Amino acid sequence: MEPFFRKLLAMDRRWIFLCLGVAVIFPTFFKLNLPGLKASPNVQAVYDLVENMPEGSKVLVSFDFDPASKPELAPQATAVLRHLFRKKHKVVAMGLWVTGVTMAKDIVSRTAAEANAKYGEDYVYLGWKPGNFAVIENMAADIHNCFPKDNDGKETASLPMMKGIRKLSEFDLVVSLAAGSPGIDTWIAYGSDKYHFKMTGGTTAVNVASMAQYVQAGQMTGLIGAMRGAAEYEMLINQKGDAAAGMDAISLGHYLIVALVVLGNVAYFVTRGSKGGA
Amino acid sequence: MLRVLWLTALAAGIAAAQETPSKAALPPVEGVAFEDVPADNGAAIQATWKKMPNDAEVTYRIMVATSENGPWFLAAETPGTENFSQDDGYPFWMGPPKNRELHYLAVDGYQAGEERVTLMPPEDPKTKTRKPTPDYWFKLVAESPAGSWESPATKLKPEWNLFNWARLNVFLYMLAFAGIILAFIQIARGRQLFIRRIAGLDAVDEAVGRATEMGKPIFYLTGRNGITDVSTVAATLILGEIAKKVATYDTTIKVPHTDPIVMAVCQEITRESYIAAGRPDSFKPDSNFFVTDDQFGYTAAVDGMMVREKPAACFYMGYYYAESLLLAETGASTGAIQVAGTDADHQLPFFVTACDYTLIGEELYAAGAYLSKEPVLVGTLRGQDIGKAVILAALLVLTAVATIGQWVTVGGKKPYKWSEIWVFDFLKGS
Amino acid sequence: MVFLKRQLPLLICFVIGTVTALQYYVPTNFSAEMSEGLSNWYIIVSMFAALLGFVSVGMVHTKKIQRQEPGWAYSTLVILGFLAMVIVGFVSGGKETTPDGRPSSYGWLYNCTLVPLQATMFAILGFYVASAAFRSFRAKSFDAGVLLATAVIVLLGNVPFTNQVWAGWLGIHDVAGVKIEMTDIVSWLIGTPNAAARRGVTFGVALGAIATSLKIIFGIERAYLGGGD
Amino acid sequence: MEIVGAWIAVGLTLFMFSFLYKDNPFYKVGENLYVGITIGYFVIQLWYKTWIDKVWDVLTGQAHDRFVILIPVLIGALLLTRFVPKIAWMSRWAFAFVIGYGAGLAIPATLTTSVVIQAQATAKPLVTMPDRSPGAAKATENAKAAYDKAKEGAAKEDEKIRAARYRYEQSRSVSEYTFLTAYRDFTTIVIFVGVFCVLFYFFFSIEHRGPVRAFSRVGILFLMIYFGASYGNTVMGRLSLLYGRVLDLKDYSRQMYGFATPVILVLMIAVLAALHVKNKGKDEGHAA
Repeated sequence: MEPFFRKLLAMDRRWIFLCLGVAVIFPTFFKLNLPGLKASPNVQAVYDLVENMPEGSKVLVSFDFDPASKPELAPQATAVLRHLFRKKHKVVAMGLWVTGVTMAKDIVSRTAAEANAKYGEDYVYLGWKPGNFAVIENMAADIHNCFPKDNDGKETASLPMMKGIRKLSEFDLVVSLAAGSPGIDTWIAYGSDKYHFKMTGGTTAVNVASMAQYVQAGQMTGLIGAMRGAAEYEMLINQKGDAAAGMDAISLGHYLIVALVVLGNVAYFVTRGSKGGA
Repeated sequence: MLRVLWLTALAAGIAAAQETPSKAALPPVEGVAFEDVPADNGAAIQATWKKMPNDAEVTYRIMVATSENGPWFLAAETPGTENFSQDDGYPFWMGPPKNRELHYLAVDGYQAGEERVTLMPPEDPKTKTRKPTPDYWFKLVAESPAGSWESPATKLKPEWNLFNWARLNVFLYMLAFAGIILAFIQIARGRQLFIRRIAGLDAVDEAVGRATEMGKPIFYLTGRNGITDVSTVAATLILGEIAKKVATYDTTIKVPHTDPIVMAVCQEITRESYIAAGRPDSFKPDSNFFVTDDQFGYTAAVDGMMVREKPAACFYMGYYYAESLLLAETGASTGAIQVAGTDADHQLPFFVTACDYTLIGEELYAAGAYLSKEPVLVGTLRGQDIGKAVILAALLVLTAVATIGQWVTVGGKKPYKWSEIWVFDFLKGS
Repeated sequence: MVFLKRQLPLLICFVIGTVTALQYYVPTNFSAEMSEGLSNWYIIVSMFAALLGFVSVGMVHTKKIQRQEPGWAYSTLVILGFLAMVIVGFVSGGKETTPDGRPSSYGWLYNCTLVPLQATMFAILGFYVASAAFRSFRAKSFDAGVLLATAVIVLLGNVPFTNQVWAGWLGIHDVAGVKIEMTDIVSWLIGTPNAAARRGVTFGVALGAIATSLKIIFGIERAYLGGGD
Repeated sequence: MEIVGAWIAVGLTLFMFSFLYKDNPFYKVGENLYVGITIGYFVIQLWYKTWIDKVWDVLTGQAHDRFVILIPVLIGALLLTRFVPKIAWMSRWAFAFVIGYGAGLAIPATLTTSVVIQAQATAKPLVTMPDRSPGAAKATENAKAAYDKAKEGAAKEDEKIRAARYRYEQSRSVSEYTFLTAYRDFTTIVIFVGVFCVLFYFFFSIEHRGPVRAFSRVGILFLMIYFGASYGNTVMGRLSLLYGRVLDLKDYSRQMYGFATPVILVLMIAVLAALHVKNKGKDEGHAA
């Protein structure tokens, strides 16, 4: 056994790259539709929040991510926006990450078009401003002043929907879809804990573990985690999208990595006995 | 914070406002008081009155007028069974006593026809100014199927306040913590403060020893952040210590850099270490060298060096991004002893599994302070320790109080979550 | 001169820092307006701060090109990419779409260059995670073993299909009306012990951040002054 | 345009992926372009969304205090004196503003969000006594009735029964000490112990001996669970990103994009192979 493992450990890592490549590419050609997806409590909480708000509630969606996290957060954004538009809430979208501006605009206008939402009446896209936490602080005082114009250069004050929205605290819900900082933690520290509005959001897998404490402390309600969370949300709103389609590939990748961890450790323990240390 | 009740069913309200007339009188409501809301910008007032025996049938309305004789407008409305002072949202040191014996309602505007008027005149968006707040008259109207009652009108103007007393606790914590930090930095300048030995530093000795035995180089990385980052500072301090050992044992150290300023600093530190070890002649300035400032370019280059030179030990101190995985993996595959130290918590899992020892988060700073004995670092560390001790103590006491509060009864009945009201207000972020 | 060079910045920092910190405790309209004004200023200054970074990157690359240092050809690509984006940006007036809803040249360039480049940068890491999983994630100690065990549970639990296997084959999933599934175990791990550990870390990090902020305001920490007199 | 875009996107994606083989010219091209394009994009955003919106429009507007906006512009301009060595020290005033504002804002915000509220969420009763009030008992009764009704009403709709049972168990756990109550208490205790021990681990003023050592050991275990969870999730994140790219590449292999992916892939492999042959024998340390 031992020489085999030794050989295994010494193999070129590009073989592993190849295995992973196959595991991820295979399901994109042959749909497996692995069953078993179930909404986790945190995703359910976000869904319930949006579902139970009275029609026409004012919701701010902040796109705090860039194309690097698109596969994880764009499906979340799409699912949440679809749900918001379906419930006829008033959506104000914006972003704190500069390289995400155009991508966010695409997502917002696409989902709005699906729901026949009218620009300026049902939704608004304000775009981006530099300054991270200062933007939140500035919006808390006066959104019209912080964003004098929307992303396309229209006067914010001239948009009918924005007439009734001047301050952050007037929003019934703020959703931050964040790939890091500035993101959910910034919104909580400089926004909701100080100016008191309801906060929820979604984040990338990398950040899920760090955000758990805010959910536990009630500083935010629910949390959509990664592509899987997006798939769960898609399931809840009964409209499958990119995330649901991706779960197969991710699943195979996961099993492969678990197998690699186990195999690697077995090899490590088998070979360690004979020649002290790897 | 304010639990202001907006009137949505305004039709009913206006009707009520116009025909207050004589029904059979209800018994007078006791303890009616109108006051300015404490700690606000002058936007609201609050009304309190006692719980009455017939509250179940009564609807209370707060009426407002800009002159003593009306016209009266409806400002807020509540059924008699709701809105008590325990829910006023203030910590216990503010506002009326918290219980279910006293009704509480805050008012910051009223409904005049279709229009909602705020007590504080709105800001003119052009001139950015407001008209002065006028005087208002307030009265409480109690109404039930059996009859109605109204309080005499009270003249009151909402005033602004200079300090937000609801945030008093956070203010005190801030002052206290500032005091502690500044005091300990001062103390540390005067005398040595104890810092415990950081376990990971023992691994450093072992690694250097091994490198000497094997006659192979040591790789030391200072992370990808600039010199202003605390973790980079700690990394340079630890480098100084390791360089001393390296100089003593006469092994080689290689420090590839991604930031020219950090490189310059590290060069100086390494030189000083060699001098301190008494071997200035064996110092090689090119042991610190610049690779590239590009993330993956740097990583690929360092990985290549590791594979070629098969170092005896690799140190990864400072802040790392996604490259941590690649570096630690390559290092592990060359069989080197690896010691990491970072406060980048996303990268810690990779270091912990791929390295022999990892300094986790603050341990890195502590290691830097421990080795350098720099008063500001040591004093800050001690100040933070005191802060942590206070948090620990608070957690212990408050949890005990909360747990005991589950059983204790006061005055023969179970008080309304007394532990939470009294003690936990200190932990309220407002 | 020394006052202008050293004391004045410390004084500015102290005044701005204290005023901003105290603003949190003052509820008046004036305080709110001041906060609005300062944050607005900060946003505008941030613009220049970003420029500061760009100019230095630009200088590094132009220097490389001028001196024809090794790899200078790559530096021309930096300049080229920059110019391309800026030109189409100004041509499109900074708008991502044309009035008829089609992507403008600015939006187009964004979608076909910036998006794939940035997205792929981190997608590469997927492969490295896999190879590191095999080659370097070792249960070298008990602690690392706990880490790996948790990781494996989370990895398995993150796959919906595991849930199917768990509920269908093992059948231990119904306690007091609550279906306990693989998802719930992962949720619990993340929501409870993980949140607790993270919070413990947060306390330390927060105190550290506050201490640093205090030192900056009181002029003890003055690395931002840079070197020189 | 769309086809050209697809070819560029595929090309750049594969350029970046070629790093997997080793650090090579393709990768360097992609990477340097990335730096330039990002900065260009950033500059356009700054110009239109900040300079025009927040400075230029204000200056050319009607507001009587419009020239106040020149103050932050001046501060910002001072930052740029960094590049003029003689007056570089003037940038310190601007840095003082930026850093002072950030620090001042951070103190109360961090204190509230990361200390006070986190402590509040940790200090909870470790044991919850059942709520013996008539209200709670009534709620349980109602939930039970609803559950019974659900059981009768829909024999097949398993999900509805489950939801009703869930609600019943929830309200029962308030009015009585049930398994669920115990579970919640257990969770509270784990959180408390975890936070307590982790804090202890990061305590540097006393030696870790005796009981302190025990606490800090438990703290380490909690940290390892945190890192483990973080690791597991990071894997998911990276795989998702990979999947996203694969999906795009697959999309672009279609005929309507002129088979962009396979064509470019083959071309690149050919070039890399040629380079490999050319460099054979030379010192060639690839990224292991």
